[in-house]
Amino acid sequence: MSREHRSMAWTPLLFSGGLAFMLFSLFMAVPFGEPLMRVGGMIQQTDGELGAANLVTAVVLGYRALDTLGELAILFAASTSVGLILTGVKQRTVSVECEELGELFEQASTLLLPLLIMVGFYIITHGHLTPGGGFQGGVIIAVALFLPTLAGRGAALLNHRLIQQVEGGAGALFILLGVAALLQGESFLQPWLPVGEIGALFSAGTLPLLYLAVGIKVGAELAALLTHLSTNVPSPEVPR
Amino acid sequence: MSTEWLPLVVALPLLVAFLLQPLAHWLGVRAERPSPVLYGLSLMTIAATLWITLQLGSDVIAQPLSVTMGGFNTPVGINLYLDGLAYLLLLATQLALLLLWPAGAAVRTHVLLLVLAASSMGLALSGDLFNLYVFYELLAVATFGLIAASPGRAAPLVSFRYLLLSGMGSVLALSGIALIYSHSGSLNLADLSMLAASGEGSLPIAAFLLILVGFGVKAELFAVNSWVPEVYSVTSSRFAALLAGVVSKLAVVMIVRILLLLFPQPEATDPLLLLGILGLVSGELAAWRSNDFRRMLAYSSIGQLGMIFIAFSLSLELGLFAGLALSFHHMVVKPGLFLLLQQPLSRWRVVLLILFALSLVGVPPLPGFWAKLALLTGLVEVGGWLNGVAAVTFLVATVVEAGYLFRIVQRYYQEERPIAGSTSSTVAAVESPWGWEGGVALMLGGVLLAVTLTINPVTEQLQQIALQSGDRERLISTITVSEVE
Amino acid sequence: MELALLDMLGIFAVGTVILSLLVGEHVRGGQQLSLLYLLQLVIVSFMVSSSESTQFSSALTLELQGVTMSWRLDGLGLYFALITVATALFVSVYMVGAWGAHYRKQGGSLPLLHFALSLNVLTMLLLLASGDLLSLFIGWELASWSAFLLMALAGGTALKSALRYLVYAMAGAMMVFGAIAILVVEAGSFQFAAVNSALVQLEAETSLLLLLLVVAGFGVKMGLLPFHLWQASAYAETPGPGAAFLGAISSRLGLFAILLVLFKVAGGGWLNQSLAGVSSQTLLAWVAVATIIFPTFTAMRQNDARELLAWHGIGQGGYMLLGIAMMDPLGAAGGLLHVFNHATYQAALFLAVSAVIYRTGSSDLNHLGGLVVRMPLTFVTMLVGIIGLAGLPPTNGFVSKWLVYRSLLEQGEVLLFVGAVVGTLGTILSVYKLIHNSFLGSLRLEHQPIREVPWTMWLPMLLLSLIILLSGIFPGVPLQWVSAALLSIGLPVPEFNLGGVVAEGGSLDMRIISGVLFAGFAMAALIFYGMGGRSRRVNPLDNYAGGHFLYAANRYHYSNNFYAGLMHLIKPWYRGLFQRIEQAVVRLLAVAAGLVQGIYLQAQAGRMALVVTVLLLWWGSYVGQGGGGL
Amino acid sequence: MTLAIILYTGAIGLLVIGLAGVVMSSHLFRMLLGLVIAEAGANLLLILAGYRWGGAAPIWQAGQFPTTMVDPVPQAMVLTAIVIGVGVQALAIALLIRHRHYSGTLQRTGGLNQLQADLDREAGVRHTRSSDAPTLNPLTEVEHVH
Repeated sequence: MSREHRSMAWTPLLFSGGLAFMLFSLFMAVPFGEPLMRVGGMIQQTDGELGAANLVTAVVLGYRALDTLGELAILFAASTSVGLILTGVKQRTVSVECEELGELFEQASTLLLPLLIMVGFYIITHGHLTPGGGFQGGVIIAVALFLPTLAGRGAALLNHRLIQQVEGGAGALFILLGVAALLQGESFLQPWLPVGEIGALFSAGTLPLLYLAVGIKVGAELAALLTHLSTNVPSPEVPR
Repeated sequence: MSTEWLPLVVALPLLVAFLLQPLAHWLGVRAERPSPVLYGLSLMTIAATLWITLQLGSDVIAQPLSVTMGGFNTPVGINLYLDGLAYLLLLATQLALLLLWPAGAAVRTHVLLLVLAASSMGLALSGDLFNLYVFYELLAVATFGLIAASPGRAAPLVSFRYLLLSGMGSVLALSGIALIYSHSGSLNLADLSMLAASGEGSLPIAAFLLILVGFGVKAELFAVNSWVPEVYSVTSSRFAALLAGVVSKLAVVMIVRILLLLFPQPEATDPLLLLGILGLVSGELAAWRSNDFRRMLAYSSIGQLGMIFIAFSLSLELGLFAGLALSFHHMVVKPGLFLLLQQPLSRWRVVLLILFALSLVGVPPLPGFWAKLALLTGLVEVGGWLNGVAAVTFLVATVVEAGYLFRIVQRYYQEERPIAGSTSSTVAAVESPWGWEGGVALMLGGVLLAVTLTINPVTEQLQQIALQSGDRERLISTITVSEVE
Repeated sequence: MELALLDMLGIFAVGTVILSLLVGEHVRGGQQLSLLYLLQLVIVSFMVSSSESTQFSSALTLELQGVTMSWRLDGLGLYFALITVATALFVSVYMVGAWGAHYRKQGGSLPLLHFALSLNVLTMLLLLASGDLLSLFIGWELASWSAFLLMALAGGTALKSALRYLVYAMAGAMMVFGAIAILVVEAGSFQFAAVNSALVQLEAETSLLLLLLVVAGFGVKMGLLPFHLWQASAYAETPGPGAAFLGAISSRLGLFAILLVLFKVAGGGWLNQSLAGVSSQTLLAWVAVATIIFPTFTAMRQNDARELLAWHGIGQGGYMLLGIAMMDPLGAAGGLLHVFNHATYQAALFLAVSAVIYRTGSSDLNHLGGLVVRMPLTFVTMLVGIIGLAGLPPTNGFVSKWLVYRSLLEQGEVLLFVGAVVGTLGTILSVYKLIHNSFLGSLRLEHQPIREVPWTMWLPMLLLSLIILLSGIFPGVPLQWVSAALLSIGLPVPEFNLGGVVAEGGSLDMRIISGVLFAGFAMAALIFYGMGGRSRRVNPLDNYAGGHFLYAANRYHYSNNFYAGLMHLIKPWYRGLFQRIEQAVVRLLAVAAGLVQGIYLQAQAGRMALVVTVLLLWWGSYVGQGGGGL
Repeated sequence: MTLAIILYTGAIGLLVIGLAGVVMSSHLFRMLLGLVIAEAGANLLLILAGYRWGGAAPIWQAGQFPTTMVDPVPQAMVLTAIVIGVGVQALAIALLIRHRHYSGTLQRTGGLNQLQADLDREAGVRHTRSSDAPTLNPLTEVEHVH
């Protein structure tokens, strides 16, 4: 059934080379370093109408907020799928060789936890001002929450039920913020709180709120993913 | 209802999906247990999107509408574009979901199906290239999860192989999008179309080819479709019906949209034609050879999609209509066949099966015939040797198709041999109850007959929709009008 | 909307279909169906005999997808419609009484059989009445599929044969589909007239392709070589009367459609072209001769009466095409007349064989014999039938074959003539096998108690025999219909009278020939009985058959391995050439299918994706220069 | 120009190496790693589309947006694409875990053979045909050759 021929093993290499050549010549035909910035230029000319000092944030949460919603949904779907796939596999918590990690690591993880969460929230809440934002901050939070598990302290912090409620609530918050704009007679996902002064922490209308939702959701979801993947390592069955 | 509410067809299922698991906890439903309440809620969500669609879409054939997201004008913002084609696709998706929603599913399956619903509708509506990519990926992830959750040991590997192929496709499509963005600095389809028409940002065909391969994975395009037989044989009949019926068509229409709007050059259609021919040949031949009916139908689906690609590769006036007719016909027939094979075949089910098979083969006066007639006359009219090859392939494939479809009927009469791929081993002496699957199949058969009787108005509508979706100027002007507002 | 005569015919035909589902369950219900067929026959006969109008249009027109579809019956259609409806009537009467009860007792579904038969009649009428290419194709497909239904009814082996038919029929239909698509695109219209006028500017290659597609596509249905393999087994497995119907007329639809498209639509011009130096007319004639010879000798090898008849059905189609391919008055008339003649004796023969099966349960020629003493009426039917099939006077088969031979000789086509005669020799030999092995010789022990079939069965058979004889003695009557048919497609018409044809090279008057023949019989009888008419009973073993001694282990008469000597002689010619071609095609397809399936069964699916992407990009960089690519 | 060549070589190199890895690996996890690498390459390509000579980050500085700034749109897109990639990869790992749980191996070929066997068994296809089975009608049935 598997039609493998050792003598033909080099063909993918040949075609990979071909693909590299093709892509290279395609992209080299574009003038490098001089982007047309048709859309980017338009955004630049709006001169911060959304009040976000970080234009990327304006794009992510304002102009292309639907993409972000889709992306949240992908993460959510992935974590739900992982849950769906791995339920039923024999539960066996694996403390990753905890004995060898030692006291130092355990203590450090406990100490680091609040610090990391704080850093995460800082990055989330400053997402409209500086490089960073909900995704980056969310990842840090997830790591913070996962650290104790890694250090062999069990999954105490990672209550599935709590995570599900948090991720559901954060996702709903994102959509509801969009629907709220709709209810005010504007477009879906239109930023609607006062813009404020560019560069201030409390500025850019609903964008920080959205990023907060994103950050919490990403944090919760990644944490859920990591727990699922780590606590459900099944013992391989003997193949038939 | 204001047109601004259109995004809710995407947002509402997502919202319910986000809240479903907390709700289940609150209701005390175990995650693995089926829950009528959650089932009802999911169905109501889809019904609500159906209601919104019906409210907004009543006269989109006269005037398509474009809704900007977040109130930002195109091309800076993302817009949703609802024309006749998108309207039909939305309705088809919603109806298919309502009919094929598994009742006894676990909470997470409901969640994934809701995500699938949202992404399908997003795909049908989105007017932005990268947004299409996002929804495409969303659809993919939800599909992987649902496939992997199917019973059977093969499911995870099948899903993984699909994921790899789809992932390769995504990488290529993303490179294509990067290429287009480098060439034009824009992502909005209407804006890109305008640029392409004015010759300002002439886009390389290669970008289209990359996107074609990338998005072709879901559209069962030749050479990136090896997931089809595996996936359709592990999933439940309902889900296979959904995938073969609706999801593949969404991907096809997406590709066709991109083709029509962005790549008016005739060179772009040739690969579509070539891959269509290859898909048709390989699908039908493999179906002829396969020994169980699930995989036979899966291969047959590849062949049919190849036929649809051939149709869309024709010129605007001829090809769009033929392609749409074939797509919608396949959307009715293939789910019907999948659902019928789920149950033991009894006499009346065989009659229904024969009806579907006849229409698929293209026996007049069933709808399949008119679609095939449009395709064949189109191929002959456009001419050229490649189209000639396509026409001959198409005719030969139809013969092969008749051969294997009626083998199913033959097996039914051969009582001593079990019907592989269906649950019955012998002819059911007593009519077993139709069940939900059978009922849906019966309904699809009814639709087929109804279309047969009203073939004139139906094709007129379809022709109008084809005309509209091929109208670049209208798209551009619709989106510019919404800019003025 | 005023109802035209054709609409009434249509309503009755539809009514028959509906009624068949309602009353078909009862054995007596068939009577009402027969009545409806009779009514249809009356209407068709009225149309045929009407002298005012040569064409009957339906008031119904359908506008589908911008194409106007209309139906009308002209001379050609009427001729075929008459045969169709009349055959259906005879067959349905046959099915009404005892046969139907018997069929039901054996587990067959009588309503389904009635339904299939009436559906066949309806769809065939639709085809015959088609007034444009679209209605022609729709009628063609519907007729093909309803024939499939009739063939598949018996299930089991019959279904296998029917599936084989289906593949062939679909192949044919797709060729026709292609041809129609080309025609329609060239003409921009489905109407016959528009297509006809558009054909003038057709390129030579295109019209040659069209000729090929049309003849091959429609020819599949009439079992034209090399597309004949499906027919015999498919017809033989059909339940008795159904086989009679299919054998009598269903396969002739191919001829009808060829005539319609070749002469009415294309004006016969396609046949004048040459293909590789040979005129396509000659080529067609040779295909026809091959269709006569091969299946006829294959028929001789059959040991099943139904298979034997079905193989002959294919061969006889060759005579029809051969006559028409001559395109002169005598040939065309002979070919077309043969359709009617063939229908009469083929129906009679199938019904007779079906009667034998009804009584003995077998149609195996090696296990029958001597039935003449038990079933004399069936014997008479079969006797008349095989005389007709063999083309001997005074039956109608003689007339049509005489006309075809005559035309061949007049055209100087000696080789074709020899071929046709060889075919006739084979026919005579094999029909003798048929009647000898089933009715002559000694009666088998297990067949001692059987009786003649009931009247509902022998009546249609005897009526058919009567028609065979009458239309043989007075061929002027069917020739009248034939001439109307020829006129409607623009072929020349011979001069004829009640007794036959008047031609320069020598006329044919069947009244005289039959008179002489019967006088001869009378004289022989006179001599025999005048001499005392003594006959002597002998011991069955007291004879000497073909140089073989008979043993008690053999049957009393020599029916096993009939024509052993001849078979030995012509055996080298039977290598199953066509079967091998068919198998080769199928195996080729299977190998190709295995290869493409390999694409989908690869361990590494991404490999194909990579290859295709690179090839596409390479192609894109090649053609995409103008598109601003590389 | 040299910079362009270097950057594109890096991006396309990653992409192609990744795809080649997907196609050529014989271990399922390595195939997944290939996909991850390829995604990184594609993301790099995307972000290169917005690069600008001498461009600054698109962030408000000193009371205004920089006049020469890099295109913010590809950056946002890449952000999205990365997150999508993470989701897909996590899902893929879960699939592999489940697959390994069933079959005990992550080798490509072994898994595939078992897959086909599983599919066949679930569909009720029998591979062995008795040698004295009745001959098939060549037009309606095909011999099952494996």
